[in-house]
Amino acid sequence: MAVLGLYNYFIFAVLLMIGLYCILARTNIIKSLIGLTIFQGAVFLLYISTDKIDGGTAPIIQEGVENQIFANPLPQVLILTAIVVGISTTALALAVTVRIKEAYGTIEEDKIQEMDREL
Amino acid sequence: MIFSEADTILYALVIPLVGAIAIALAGRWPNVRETVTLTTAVCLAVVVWSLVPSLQAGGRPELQLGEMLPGLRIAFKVEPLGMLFAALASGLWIVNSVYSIGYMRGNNEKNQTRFYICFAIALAAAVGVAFSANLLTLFIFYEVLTISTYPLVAHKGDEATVRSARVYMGILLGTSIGLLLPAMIWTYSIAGTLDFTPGGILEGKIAEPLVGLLLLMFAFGIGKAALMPIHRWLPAAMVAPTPVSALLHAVAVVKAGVFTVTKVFVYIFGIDFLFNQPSHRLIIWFACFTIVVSSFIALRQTNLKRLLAYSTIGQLSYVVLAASVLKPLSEVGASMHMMAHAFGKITLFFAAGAIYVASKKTEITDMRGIGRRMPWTMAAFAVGALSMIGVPPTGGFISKWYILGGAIQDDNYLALATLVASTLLNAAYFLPFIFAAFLYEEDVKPVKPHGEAPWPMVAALTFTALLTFAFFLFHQPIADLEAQILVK
Amino acid sequence: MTLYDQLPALVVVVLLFTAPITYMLRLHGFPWFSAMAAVVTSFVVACSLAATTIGGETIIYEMGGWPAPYGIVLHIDALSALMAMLITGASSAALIFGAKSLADEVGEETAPAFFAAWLLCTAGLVGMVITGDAFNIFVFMEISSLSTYVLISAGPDRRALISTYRYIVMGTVGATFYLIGVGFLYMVTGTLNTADLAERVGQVEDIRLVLVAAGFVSVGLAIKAAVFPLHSWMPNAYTFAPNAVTVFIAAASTKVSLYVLMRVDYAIFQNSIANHDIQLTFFLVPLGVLALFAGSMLAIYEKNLKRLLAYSSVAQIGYIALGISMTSVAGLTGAIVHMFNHGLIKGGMFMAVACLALRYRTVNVANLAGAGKAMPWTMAAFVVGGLGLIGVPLTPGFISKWYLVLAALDEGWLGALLVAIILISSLLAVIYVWKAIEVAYFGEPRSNAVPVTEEAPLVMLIPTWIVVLAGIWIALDTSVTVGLASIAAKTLLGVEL
Amino acid sequence: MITIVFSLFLLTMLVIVAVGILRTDNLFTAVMLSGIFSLIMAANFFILDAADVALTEAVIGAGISTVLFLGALALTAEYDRSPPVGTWVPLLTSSALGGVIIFATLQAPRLGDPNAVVHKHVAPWYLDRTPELIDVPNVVTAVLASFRGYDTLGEVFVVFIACIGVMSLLGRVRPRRDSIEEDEFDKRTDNLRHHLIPRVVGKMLVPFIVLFGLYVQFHGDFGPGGGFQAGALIAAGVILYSLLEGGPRGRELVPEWFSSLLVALGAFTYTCVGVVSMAMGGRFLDYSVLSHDPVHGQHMGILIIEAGVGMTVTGVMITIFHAFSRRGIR
Amino acid sequence: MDLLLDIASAILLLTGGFFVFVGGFGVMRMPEFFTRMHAASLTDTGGAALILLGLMLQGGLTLVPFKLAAIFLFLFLTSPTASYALANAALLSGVSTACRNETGAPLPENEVDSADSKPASKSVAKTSASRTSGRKTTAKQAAEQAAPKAAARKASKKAAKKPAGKAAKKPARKAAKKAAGKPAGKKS
Repeated sequence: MAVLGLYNYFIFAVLLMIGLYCILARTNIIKSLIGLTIFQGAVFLLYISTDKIDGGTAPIIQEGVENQIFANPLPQVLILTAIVVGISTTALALAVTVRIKEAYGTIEEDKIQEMDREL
Repeated sequence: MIFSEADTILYALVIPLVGAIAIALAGRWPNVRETVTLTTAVCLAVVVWSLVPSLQAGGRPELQLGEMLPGLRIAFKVEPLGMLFAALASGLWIVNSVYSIGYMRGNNEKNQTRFYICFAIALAAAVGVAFSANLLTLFIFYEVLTISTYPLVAHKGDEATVRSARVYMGILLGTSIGLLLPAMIWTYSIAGTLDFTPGGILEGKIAEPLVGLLLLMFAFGIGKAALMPIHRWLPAAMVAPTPVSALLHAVAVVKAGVFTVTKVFVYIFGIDFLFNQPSHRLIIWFACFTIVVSSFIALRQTNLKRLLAYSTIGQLSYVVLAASVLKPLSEVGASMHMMAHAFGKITLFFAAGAIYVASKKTEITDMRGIGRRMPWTMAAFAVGALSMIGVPPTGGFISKWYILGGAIQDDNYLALATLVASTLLNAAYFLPFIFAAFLYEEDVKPVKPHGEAPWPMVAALTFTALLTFAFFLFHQPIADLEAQILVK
Repeated sequence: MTLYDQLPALVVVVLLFTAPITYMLRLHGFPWFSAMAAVVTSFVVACSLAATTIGGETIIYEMGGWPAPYGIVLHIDALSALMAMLITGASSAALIFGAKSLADEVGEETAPAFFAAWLLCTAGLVGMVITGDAFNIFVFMEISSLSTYVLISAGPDRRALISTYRYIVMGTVGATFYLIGVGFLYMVTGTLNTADLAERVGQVEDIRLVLVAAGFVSVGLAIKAAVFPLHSWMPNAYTFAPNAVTVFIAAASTKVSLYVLMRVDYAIFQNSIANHDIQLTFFLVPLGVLALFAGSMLAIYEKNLKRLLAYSSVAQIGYIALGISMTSVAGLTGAIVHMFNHGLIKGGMFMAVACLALRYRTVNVANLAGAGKAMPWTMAAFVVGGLGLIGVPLTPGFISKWYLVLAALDEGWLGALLVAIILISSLLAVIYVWKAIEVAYFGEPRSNAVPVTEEAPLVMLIPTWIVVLAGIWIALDTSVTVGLASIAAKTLLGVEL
Repeated sequence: MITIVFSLFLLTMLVIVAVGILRTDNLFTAVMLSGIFSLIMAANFFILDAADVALTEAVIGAGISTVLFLGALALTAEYDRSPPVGTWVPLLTSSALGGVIIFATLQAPRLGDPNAVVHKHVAPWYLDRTPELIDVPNVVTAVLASFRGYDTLGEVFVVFIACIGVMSLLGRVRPRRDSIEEDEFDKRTDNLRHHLIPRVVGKMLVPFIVLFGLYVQFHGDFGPGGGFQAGALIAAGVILYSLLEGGPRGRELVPEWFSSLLVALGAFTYTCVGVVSMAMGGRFLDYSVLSHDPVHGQHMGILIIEAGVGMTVTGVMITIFHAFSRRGIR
Repeated sequence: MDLLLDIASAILLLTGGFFVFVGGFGVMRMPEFFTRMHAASLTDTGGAALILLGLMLQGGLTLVPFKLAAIFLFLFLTSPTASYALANAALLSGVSTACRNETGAPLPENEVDSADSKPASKSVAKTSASRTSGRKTTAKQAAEQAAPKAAARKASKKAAKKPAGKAAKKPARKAAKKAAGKPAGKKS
């Protein structure tokens, strides 16, 4: 039973591995960017799995209800910020990808490297 | 004089810099530029020489500029060694300016303005090195001297000069930043200060084996003293025009090197402390090795300027040897030799320059019988050569006499043997050339028949030759001035 | 609350306030002007902050009025004030200098977006430097990184795009590593405020998570700071970014990540993890030494002048890393002083290169031959900068080398080795600086190269020479920089002033 | 107990989808799978009692990011990929990373155990003091907007930079593109026109989506919601409309200058609230000085900055989508 | 009274669940794209409706049933539209209606036709399996995107069939008519 408590962290580690592998191993730019979103998604999972408390609910305080255990709001705030940071980075990266496609005609990093090496 | 001594030091530093700016402004009118150079040289000499009387009376003028690092100030203090070097440098600058005007005009070299500007900055650096009160200020001006002489060495600008200027810069910058800087910082971290104090600042603060290491770092850190393994920059600098070689060898660069070595021995380590450290013998071994080997190499040289270069390496090691014998007589001998060598070597270089301007000849082998065509130049050359060998009527004899006396006091037979052997070797590579120049017929016809070199060059030549004689006659006041180093 | 108490917030708020305005008003030339005005005001505020903190006291400013561990707190001491001054100074100098070269490289149409991004990059860097909250550092790190990506991608050459892409991937991975580190720290301490973290990290019983957190934070920041093995994004990013942008990011951006590394390592981990200084030494010394040699060797064989300077920046960052790894007051002072000095030297040199690029249209060392005669003032600035890299006295480089060697000497035999390495790499610096100088002064301009005759425009020369002279001034009178740096080192190490 | 079972199932699904993304060669599938990845992540967050984050992840992760990826994919028209490059180094580094994390988290506090340090130090203060200090039911919004308002300000500017970046990259009128044939692209975009049924149903839905967005915007204090989610939802509605009606019509609905104005205005409002609170004698972003009674001031402050955030995020998402779609049409 | 409600909602939930299960199973078993899409879309709307009804019964008289009703209405509208859009786009972009056995291996007599249809149908099927209301917009988006892939494939198909002559000239609709005639016979 105790090990199950660590399952979130295990999944966090596996997702990080997949994300990093996708970034490093794949030469296609868009595939690497998707890898990057997975990589960042894993971190969100880490933060949010710290806020869970047994028997707790979402931290919204109704008037009537007394001594209700609430989940920890702080990691949620941090992750709200991190999600928006993630999407902004992806949007910027995709804009750069479109420009790279127009400038180089391909979005395969190895082909681009060859084209640059000829210069 | 009218203004206080501290101001004198300040003016001594500022005059050459102002001169450099004035030369830069007067760049387009050669005559104005030359007169500005001369007037600056004369003013500097007057200002520097005005300090001599107060020095002889035992005064030590001081000047504090500002605090560069906490606990380390940019400060100046004039003491006998510094006075001698500054007087020498400023005096010979006048002569060198006169000579270089003739040389530049004779050879119509290009970008002469840059030449004079760098010359003035180099002199300012030399005076700065002479008057500095602590090792940090000395290091600053030492580096300024290196950088300001680079454009002079790379004057011609063609591929060969640039490559040898690269060697010049590489070795000098490399040794100074590679060895001198860490040695300086190590001394600071041990002694807590870098000020030159009579009797040294390292007394009892450093264990035996490290003293040797620190000593070697200093000796080889000061690249300008041209000890054997790091001497290659001197012959490489021969590509420069002759007035620059004269500056390099006689007036500023090498003098700054040996001056720093002596100052470090006397004021950083302290004579007594260093004397009873067995590891100071290392320096004597290196100096003797350099003297002997450089004289042998000089024997095989055919190019006149390279021959003089290797003879300079030898003579410098005389001073280092004298300084490292650590006896009162030899310390005085070291400073005397600095002076004597300056006069002798500058005459030789002027002569070499004159021969080149007049007959475009550089190799000794085709200079037979040149004495007939250029009697005054060759006469001066002979006097210079005699001074190098140490024959009595010239100044060289005096300084060698003092160094020998010091060596005997310390009954250091190795030093004695080296001195005698090198004197013979000097004679071996100077005298045959002089005889050939005067006695033999001219076998290699010059490009066009020529007489003497232009008059300003000849005038400078003879003046420095006379100086060697004058030094022989009136060396006593200088000796007393230098003796003040030894008193605690 | 007088204006004087609001200064800590104002240094960032001024920039954030002007950014949307710059983006919205599309009048000709207005974006540059409003950006420059905002950055200069922020520089003035940063200087006054430095004035207050030079006495050694630390300013605490609670954001939103909430007390320390609950709200976000700005924590400004001598080190952050010095860094804020460096960032805003470099930004204003680069902006004033870059007016002409930016107009040439960045079109009129994207100018509002570009200068708004410039403002936000400065705001992000300054925000990172003054904040006292670990997560807030991440947010402002993202602001500065994103705007740096925008600034670099505005470069004229198409390779600017691919180098921006690589910088985005590595920068985001680095920032996410930092985030993971902060997450682990939060899990074991429950707080995000740096001061609060420092106390509570000591009381954590199982040390394993804290060590891994320290590892993640250090690696993340090493990627952002382009420490040697993780620096591959930096040379291309500096080379293909617009010239004025290179001047700014070369002088400021990598140093801020080193600042955060220093603050995290010394403020949080120093007194909590047992033998933290040994771990730090084992982490930074090899990286620093590698950076020194690899950076210098790569610079020697580099043809493109901007990439040559970028590789030399990798080497200089190696110096700073060595300084940080020495965990002694002199070592830290050396590292902090070198951060400031290198910012000045490299800023000046990149300005000179920008002037050359404006006239010669290329920054390839080979065809800059004869620049010494054609553009004497620019080349003189470049030479003085080069001497600064070597560490010749009368240049800022000498002061930082002085402190680094002094600190290394008290480290015993390892220190002596470090001294040798530091000096050998400055000799390598002699080689690559002299290579450029020789070509410029003694090289013969190729026949087909278009002859360049006139000097760089005055509006670019004056800022260059102001930066160069400022460098020489702080080499002579080090009271400000070394004063602030030693106070900062003492506060970081907890030694009383 | 139920949460453990659910989270086990969903987390494993997460990993399966991630591996699916890694292995598929077709980029289009990879993008759709990343949409599914975000959706499962949102479900996960909901199970871990993070309602706000679940909503945000669903809207931004599944909605907006998939649309952006598809937009980029349409422009780069890239179908399949070349074989993966040498897989040893990436495999080694990622497994090392994973190993370090697993080694470290073995001693990490168990999921949901109440006496973990995290629930002891700062969090309880927020939960106890929010009713008294800010009196807002949703504690997450209270912390987001007021206690850590400076973070959210930074975040608004991150989104602002994303918009600036995309505008500076794709803003310029593009040179003739040669990668996809001219007619090919136009044929594809207008053949959406004769999809009658989706257009009718879609246009019927758009108002409700925008209405729901506005509800989320102003409901943020009471239930999960707030500026970011609202902005993304409204933008999703507008994007749906311009998808159905084609780019030009979409730009008539929300013109270019208006969305840029929204972006700048939102960020500007947020900073102005801070500056006003400084002018009125409080610290930067201290809402209690905004009106006579501090709690009322907090309400007003939170309302305004949430509006600012909503404006910015809507403006940014719409501008970015238009930048991508306008880039294709020629 | 509430026991009755519980039983009713249990029945509804179970049938809804069964519908969705059948849908999923159908997607696995059906030979080609359109039949698979047919299975998934029908059960999706029906199953979701039943589940929501079951939950409404559980909710009692609070606000919850009305919210569930709103969701039901929304699903009821968007789900069929999405399926229609998907089918329309697939038909337009010429997704072939050739049949295959359950292991995905092409049946013997129409190698040529199905050779290039496999990648298209496999990927499109997977996207249809991921239908959720939250991404209604993206489903439409998917349909619009499917077209370019088909266009590229059509070009390659033209090239592949050059030797076969007459088939190359036909537009996609012809392929669809041919496929419609075949599935009846093919189902094993």
